[in-house]
Amino acid sequence: MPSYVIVEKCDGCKGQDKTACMYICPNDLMLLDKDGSMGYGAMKAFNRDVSMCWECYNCVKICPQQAIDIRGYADFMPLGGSVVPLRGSDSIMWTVKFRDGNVKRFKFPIRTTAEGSADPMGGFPVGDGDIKSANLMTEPASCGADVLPTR
Amino acid sequence: MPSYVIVEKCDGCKGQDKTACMYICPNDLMLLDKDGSMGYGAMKAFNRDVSMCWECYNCVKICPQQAIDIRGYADFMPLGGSVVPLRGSDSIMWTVKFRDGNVKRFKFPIRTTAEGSADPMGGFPVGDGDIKSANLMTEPASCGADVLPTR
Amino acid sequence: MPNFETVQVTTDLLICGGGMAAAGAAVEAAYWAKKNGLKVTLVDKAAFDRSGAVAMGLSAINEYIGYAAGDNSLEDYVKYVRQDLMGIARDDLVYNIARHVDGSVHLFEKWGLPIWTDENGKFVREGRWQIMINGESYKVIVAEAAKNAMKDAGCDIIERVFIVGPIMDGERVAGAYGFSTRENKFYVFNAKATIAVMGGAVHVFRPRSVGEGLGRSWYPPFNSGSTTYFTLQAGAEMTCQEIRFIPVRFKDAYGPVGAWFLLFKSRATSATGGEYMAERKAELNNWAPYGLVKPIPANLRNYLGMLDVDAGLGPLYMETAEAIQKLADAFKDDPKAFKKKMKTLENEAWEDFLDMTCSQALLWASSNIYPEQSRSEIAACEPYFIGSHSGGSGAWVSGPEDVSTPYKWGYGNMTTTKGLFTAGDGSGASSHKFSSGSHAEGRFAGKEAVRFILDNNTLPALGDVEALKAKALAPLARFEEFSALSTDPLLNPNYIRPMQFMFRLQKIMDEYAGGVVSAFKTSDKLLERGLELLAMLQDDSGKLAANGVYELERCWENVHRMWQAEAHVRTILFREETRWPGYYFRADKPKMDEANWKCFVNCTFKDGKWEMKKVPVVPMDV
Amino acid sequence: MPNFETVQVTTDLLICGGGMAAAGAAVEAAYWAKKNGLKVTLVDKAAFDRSGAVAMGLSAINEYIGYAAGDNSLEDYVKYVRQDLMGIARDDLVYNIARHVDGSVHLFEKWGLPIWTDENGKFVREGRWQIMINGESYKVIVAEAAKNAMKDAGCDIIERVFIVGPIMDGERVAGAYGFSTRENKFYVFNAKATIAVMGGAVHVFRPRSVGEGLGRSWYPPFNSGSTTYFTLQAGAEMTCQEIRFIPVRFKDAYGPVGAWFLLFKSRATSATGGEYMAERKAELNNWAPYGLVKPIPANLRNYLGMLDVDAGLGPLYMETAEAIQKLADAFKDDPKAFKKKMKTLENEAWEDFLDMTCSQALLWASSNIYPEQSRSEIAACEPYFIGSHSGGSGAWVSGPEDVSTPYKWGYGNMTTTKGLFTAGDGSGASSHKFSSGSHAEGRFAGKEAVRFILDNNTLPALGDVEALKAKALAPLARFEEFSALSTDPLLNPNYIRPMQFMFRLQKIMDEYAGGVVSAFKTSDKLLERGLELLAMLQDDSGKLAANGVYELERCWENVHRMWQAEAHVRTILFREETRWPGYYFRADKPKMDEANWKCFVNCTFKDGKWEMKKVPVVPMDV
Ligand SMILES: Cc1cc2c(cc1C)N(S(=O)(=O)O)[C@@H]1C(=O)NC(=O)N=C1N2C[C@H](O)[C@H](O)[C@H](O)COP(=O)(O)OP(=O)(O)OC[C@H]1O[C@@H](n2cnc3c(N)ncnc32)[C@H](O)[C@@H]1O
Ligand SMILES: Cc1cc2c(cc1C)N(S(=O)(=O)O)[C@@H]1C(=O)NC(=O)N=C1N2C[C@H](O)[C@H](O)[C@H](O)COP(=O)(O)OP(=O)(O)OC[C@H]1O[C@@H](n2cnc3c(N)ncnc32)[C@H](O)[C@@H]1O
Ligand SMILES: Nc1ncnc2c1ncn2[C@@H]1O[C@H](COP(=O)(O)O)[C@@H](O)[C@H]1O
Ligand SMILES: Nc1ncnc2c1ncn2[C@@H]1O[C@H](COP(=O)(O)O)[C@@H](O)[C@H]1O
Ligand SMILES: Nc1ncnc2c1ncn2[C@@H]1O[C@H](COP(=O)(O)O)[C@@H](O)[C@H]1O
Ligand code: SF4
Ligand code: SF4
Ligand code: SF4
Ligand code: SF4
Ligand code: NA
Repeated sequence: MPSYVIVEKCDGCKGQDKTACMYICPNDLMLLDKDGSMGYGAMKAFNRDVSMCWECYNCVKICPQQAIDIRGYADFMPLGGSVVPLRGSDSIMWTVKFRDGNVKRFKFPIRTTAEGSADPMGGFPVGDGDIKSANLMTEPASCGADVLPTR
Repeated sequence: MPSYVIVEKCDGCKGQDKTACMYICPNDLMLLDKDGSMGYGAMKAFNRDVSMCWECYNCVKICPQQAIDIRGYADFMPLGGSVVPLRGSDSIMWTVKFRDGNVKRFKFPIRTTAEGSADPMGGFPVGDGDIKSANLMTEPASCGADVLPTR
Repeated sequence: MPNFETVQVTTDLLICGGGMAAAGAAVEAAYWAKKNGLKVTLVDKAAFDRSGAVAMGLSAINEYIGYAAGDNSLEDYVKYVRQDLMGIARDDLVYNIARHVDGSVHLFEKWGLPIWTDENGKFVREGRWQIMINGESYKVIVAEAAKNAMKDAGCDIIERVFIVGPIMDGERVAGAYGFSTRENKFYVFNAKATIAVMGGAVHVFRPRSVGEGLGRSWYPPFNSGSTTYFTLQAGAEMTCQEIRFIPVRFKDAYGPVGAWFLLFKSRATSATGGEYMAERKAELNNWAPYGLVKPIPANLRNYLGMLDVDAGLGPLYMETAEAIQKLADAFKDDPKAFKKKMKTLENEAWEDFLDMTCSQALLWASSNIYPEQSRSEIAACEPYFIGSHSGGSGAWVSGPEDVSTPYKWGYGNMTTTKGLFTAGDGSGASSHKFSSGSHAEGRFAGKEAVRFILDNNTLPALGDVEALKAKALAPLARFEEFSALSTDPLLNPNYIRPMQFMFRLQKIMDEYAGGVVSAFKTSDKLLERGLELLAMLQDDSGKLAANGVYELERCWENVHRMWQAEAHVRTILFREETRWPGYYFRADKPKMDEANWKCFVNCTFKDGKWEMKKVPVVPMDV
Repeated sequence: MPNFETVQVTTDLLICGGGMAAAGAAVEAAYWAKKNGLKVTLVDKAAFDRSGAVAMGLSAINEYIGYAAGDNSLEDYVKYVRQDLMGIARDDLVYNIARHVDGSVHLFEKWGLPIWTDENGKFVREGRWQIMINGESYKVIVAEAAKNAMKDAGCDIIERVFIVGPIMDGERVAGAYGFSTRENKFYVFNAKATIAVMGGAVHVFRPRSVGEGLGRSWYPPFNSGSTTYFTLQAGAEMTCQEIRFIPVRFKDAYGPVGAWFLLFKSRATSATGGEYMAERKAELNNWAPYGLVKPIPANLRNYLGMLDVDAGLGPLYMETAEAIQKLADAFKDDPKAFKKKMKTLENEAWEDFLDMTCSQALLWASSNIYPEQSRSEIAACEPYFIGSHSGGSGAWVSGPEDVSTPYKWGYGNMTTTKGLFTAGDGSGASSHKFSSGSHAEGRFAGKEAVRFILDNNTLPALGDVEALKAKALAPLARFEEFSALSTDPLLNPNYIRPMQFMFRLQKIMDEYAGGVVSAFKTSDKLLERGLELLAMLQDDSGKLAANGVYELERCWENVHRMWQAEAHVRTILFREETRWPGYYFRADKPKMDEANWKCFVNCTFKDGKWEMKKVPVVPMDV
């Protein structure tokens, strides 16, 4: 199944204006029960529309408390497996637990620059700066070409 | 969709031990929210598992307040039609409203004897009363035969 | 978890279920029990008045022979059913039901069921075997007679108790266990004989309907495989587990077609205008001799339509307008009579739905379909397991004592498990009993069970009741143990909830065992892969969790469905041929193989093992 | 109903959406806007960092030409795409995207995206056109560059505002309207030019998954047809609405297959062990000339597998174990190297899923599938509408000014509606752009839109904003008006809720327009009946009700899907041939008809009427 929130770990992002999981979910599924009036516990988050969850793990990756996990879609996923990410600033660690108890770990790079530092022009020289030409801002340089092809 | 309960009409069967709709539903779907703690209003009934409703109309037929109606399954039923029964002791009246506003009424008999009066033997003479014979209690008479066939 | 009181009920005869067969068993057994100082107890998970497949009513009685009046012979019925099942039928059982069924129907009439009669007072025939009724209150009336009989005999009817499974004393059934769906009570029934008549199995395959419409199955969703589970777990031999039934019905709301085909003589066409039954007639030769008889077996009627659909030539239509016009045409020169006839036909058309499938009336109304003006789509539904209608699955039961049959071990309709009887949807290889035949068979089983008790008048031992209690309530315990982990108790890694469990089962069956999405085709490889997935599901059924008794009921219903599913998959896999195209098609064995497979396939589950076997078909000499 | 404040935002360029194309448009437009003193506003219904199809990440970039380094020529790419689309492609658009795409990819690398390189520092090719990345943070990185550019240019990014539709000033687009999904605010955007880049459409057809798994579509469920709705309602001409895409993926969790086919060189087999691509090769002759080129068009690759499935010969398998063993075999004489290679391959296999479809990794783990030990099932998914991948649907846009093309009306990537641009999934007949091409095309559209503004530097009029507000919020009002009628507000005769509306739409499409349940077959008659049902659905969309803003969002998403559905059905119906078997099959016209149908089919919806037309395909001379 989709994402679920572990009661003991979620701290409602300490009452900040927007919680990390609500902020990130591309399908707008995560919700914070501020005062507990929704029945999920005060300052606890939950997935409000389970059957629309893409299992994209974005809420899982972003939660500062590691309070979110995914249990595979119940309609075809046998129980007992898990896939848990730990995302750092330049790499991500995955722990894959099999139904039979086996565990595998993987680590992959995720970016080569410092967070926030992406330079829009990528250090390429600007092109002709002509709004009427076919060259985009950093072209032809960013294409690696001397001149933008046409025909 | 399945059965729904009209707030203004349902009186929770006046607080009797079991409500008519709960009593009758063959799939155990109707429930009374006695004190309103379930969120449906105090002394109001509701269908607790809509997608398991057979639209059999038994709750509709039995409700003393005519507080239950059916809105056709939303996954294939266009809106705007309705089929409303009024079941008496010997006949039933149906009011069929079309999406285009047309209305048709039908009346059919439902039984020929007084409620509760069914005589198990149906007035047929008992058979041989022999536990070892093939004749059931009122046989061969109830079969209209002189003797139960065998081969 | 709240404390569950254990209620122990001791009785002589236990009837599990309260449908047509149970009503028959009760009315009959009450008579013999009273005579012999015995006690009968009937347990239904719902309200006896409106439980089971006839809960909504019916508009026809599909088995009425009229043999005493000479309308039809019992022998012709035996032949009809045998042909319709492509040769695989227990003639002895069919014969026995047929000889009792008229008695049930005549009793229904006395009890108050309005049966249509013609000007001579004869029942109006829909088809050769079927008669028309005003059947909105069919079940209420039949239950009433049973209740009156039970009351008169000092017997008990217990409603809203869900039967989980059998209790065994060695090879003999000792009763059943279950729980109340109204109070926190665990029930144990101790009986000298038990009749398991809890209907067929629906929602084993993925239905065509989705979301809110999921409950719109043709047969009711509350028939959830309890009889199969009960008999199988009691070690009884099962038969014809491959013969699922797929009805063709009005599309989406599944309104009945019988009256349209038989009474109104309507044609079915495919979108291109052709009548598939005529255009694809040659295909029937491939299924001789069965394909060449009349009426053409139900599965072959399905098959010809499916070939059109499979080829992309849908939708299929019931030509309702044409049929009505044709019937009214006889009066076309007399405007008043014509109008009256049209009104009568319209009434009949609508009652047919309102008596048994109200949703279809609602669908017509909601989509502005006037049957006299336009045609209406039909389609094959999803597969069902119902031994009483046109499928064959059920337990393998003993034939009647007085009839010459090789299939006989003491008491009529007793399964191969001592003291355990079944009927209706629960007994196999004896289709086409329908509501009336199920009742008649139930009566027969009721009498035979009393005879068994008189011969075996001891109370079997119950064994470890606490273990059964723990098993029955395990999903409640699981929920209680783990639900606090997640903010939304519905989403939890430690358990699966009943609805999602059902979805998982249905998806496996749909995709691997020839459901709708597979156009009813499957193969050895698909079935083998399906069994791998079912094995994981079996394991995971130990992780079902229930938030309250309502969900506990749903948990067990789905476990029951799962066992029906496995019996089905194993049997289709074992039978290496295609015999019922239109019900299912084994793509790797696309032909019928009379030389090797004109036999029953029976199976048992004992000591944790499945056993499959062939059993010869010995036809009655009719 | 709470009071909704109306927020009016005036800007020069409005970018609706925040996916790959929007990120491209933003980074580029910001540059030109700053230069020209203009303001750009980007509106996304989600968080820019993780919105759209790349939200989860990707493991490959599927369009990288490497033309400057001489890896491939632009012309070869044009030919590849044209063939893959069975001849129906806009070569001018494909050419234009191809000449810009390397620039986007090189920028990605500078921004921080890890792209695999070989020992010579060259990108590692997956296939001829594809390169491998460590793409978990792909979208974060691309969005970051756009944000930095927008910030630098004093432009705005507004997240969590849902765009409902366009605002028109006569024939020119005047902006858009929508609502916040966080506060009770109705938004009106007034702009001189608008780029609609809100992705493709998912969940128009019934997905294979059910119940809780419903969200498991291959493409994300949050791509809900907003671009189609927006462009269509703005009166723009649409093209290739019949060219849905059906990907083959690992079964159930829809893990990608590209790496397995191209990088690992795995075979796909059907259950009987045969390689369907080899065994059914002769079938390709029926689809010449397209069937005879390499690579075989995606739809034909699908089709050959589907023929096996249709015949009941499933499951299909990806022979993962065999492929891995083969690759490792080269090292079999050096145990240490062998072990290392196996580890590398295992890493690559798992990263492929973990970077873009984590569910598939979870499914393997949950069902004990070790790819190096056993094969794994694959299956065709349900249909999707995505102009950027291997489908062709989208708006009809102007070709680039400097390229010789008959399809040109002033500004590159402008639709036929003045001032309205699109790209990525939104522009049609120019498939195989994928993430990188969508970004490049977005950049191009961004620049062209600025050029348009400079030439048309007036603010169009907004018209009746209150009417738009009432329309946008109508489902909230409907809920408020009627919900008190029933004890359960979810069940009410006066309205339909968004999820059920979606189910109804999906069921129609599945059954009548050739979805999964129809084995992707349809016909004129099925489509015509489908249109009747869609017409009732259109009517009933006026009865959608939303309990709160979250459901309001879902309501509009489903209205958007419904319009995509209708455009699709009308276009398949209009095109009287079968050209893309494997995507859909018109059973009544089972053959390709080059003489009459080697053309685009375009449609518009204007003044309440649909218009369909043929447009000639004029290929580029490459
Ligand atoms: C649903 C339906 C059924 C029919 C038809 C249309 C439709 C829409 N058609 S036509 O149009 O197709 O033709 C028929 C028709 O017109 N004419 C006819 O004679 N029969 C028709 N049927 C078939 C008959 O109804 C059927 O043959 C009999 O009812 C079978 O009788 P039986 O085998 O007793 O099953 P049941 O469903 O009636 O009763 C089951 C009972 O078991 C209870 N139960 C189930 N599980 C239990 C558990 N775990 N614990 C306790 N109790 C537990 C149920 O509550 C119920 O009491
Ligand atoms: C989901 C997915 C996608 C791909 C793949 C696998 C999978 C599993 N594969 S492979 O394995 O198949 O091969 C690819 C791959 O490996 N390599 C590759 O380059 N591309 C792949 N894609 C395709 C690309 O992702 C795709 O081509 C581009 O992303 C298309 O870009 P664009 O057209 O911009 O769409 P988008 O989905 O990125 O963005 C949509 C945006 O619109 C927003 N939005 C939508 N509706 C809105 C509304 N009403 N109001 C406001 N905002 C509103 C969204 O939030 C989003 O910001
Ligand atoms: N009948 C149904 N059809 C499809 N999805 C359903 C159905 N019932 C529930 N769901 C979905 O499954 C998820 C869990 O449902 P439930 O088990 O009812 O809590 C919910 O998110 C529902 O959207
Ligand atoms: N076309 C037909 N030919 C013969 N018998 C039929 C036909 N259609 C329905 N029946 C029978 O009519 C009864 C009701 O049919 P049904 O509504 O299909 O369950 C059953 O006994 C069927 O076997
Ligand atoms: N068997 C194949 N032959 C050629 N190209 C393929 C094959 N499978 C996938 N591709 C291409 O690889 C990329 C990713 O594929 P997919 O994962 O199917 O989306 C796309 O560019 C596909 O067109
Ligand atoms: S991000 Fe984590 S801690 Fe914050 S509200 Fe969501 S689940 Fe709770
Ligand atoms: S897994 Fe993705 S779609 Fe699901 S709740 Fe988390 S962020 Fe949203
Ligand atoms: S039967 Fe009618 S009045 Fe009684 S509780 Fe149910 S809905 Fe209310
Ligand atoms: S219509 Fe029938 S199944 Fe549905 S709630 Fe009422 S009684 Fe129960
Ligand atoms: Na098919």
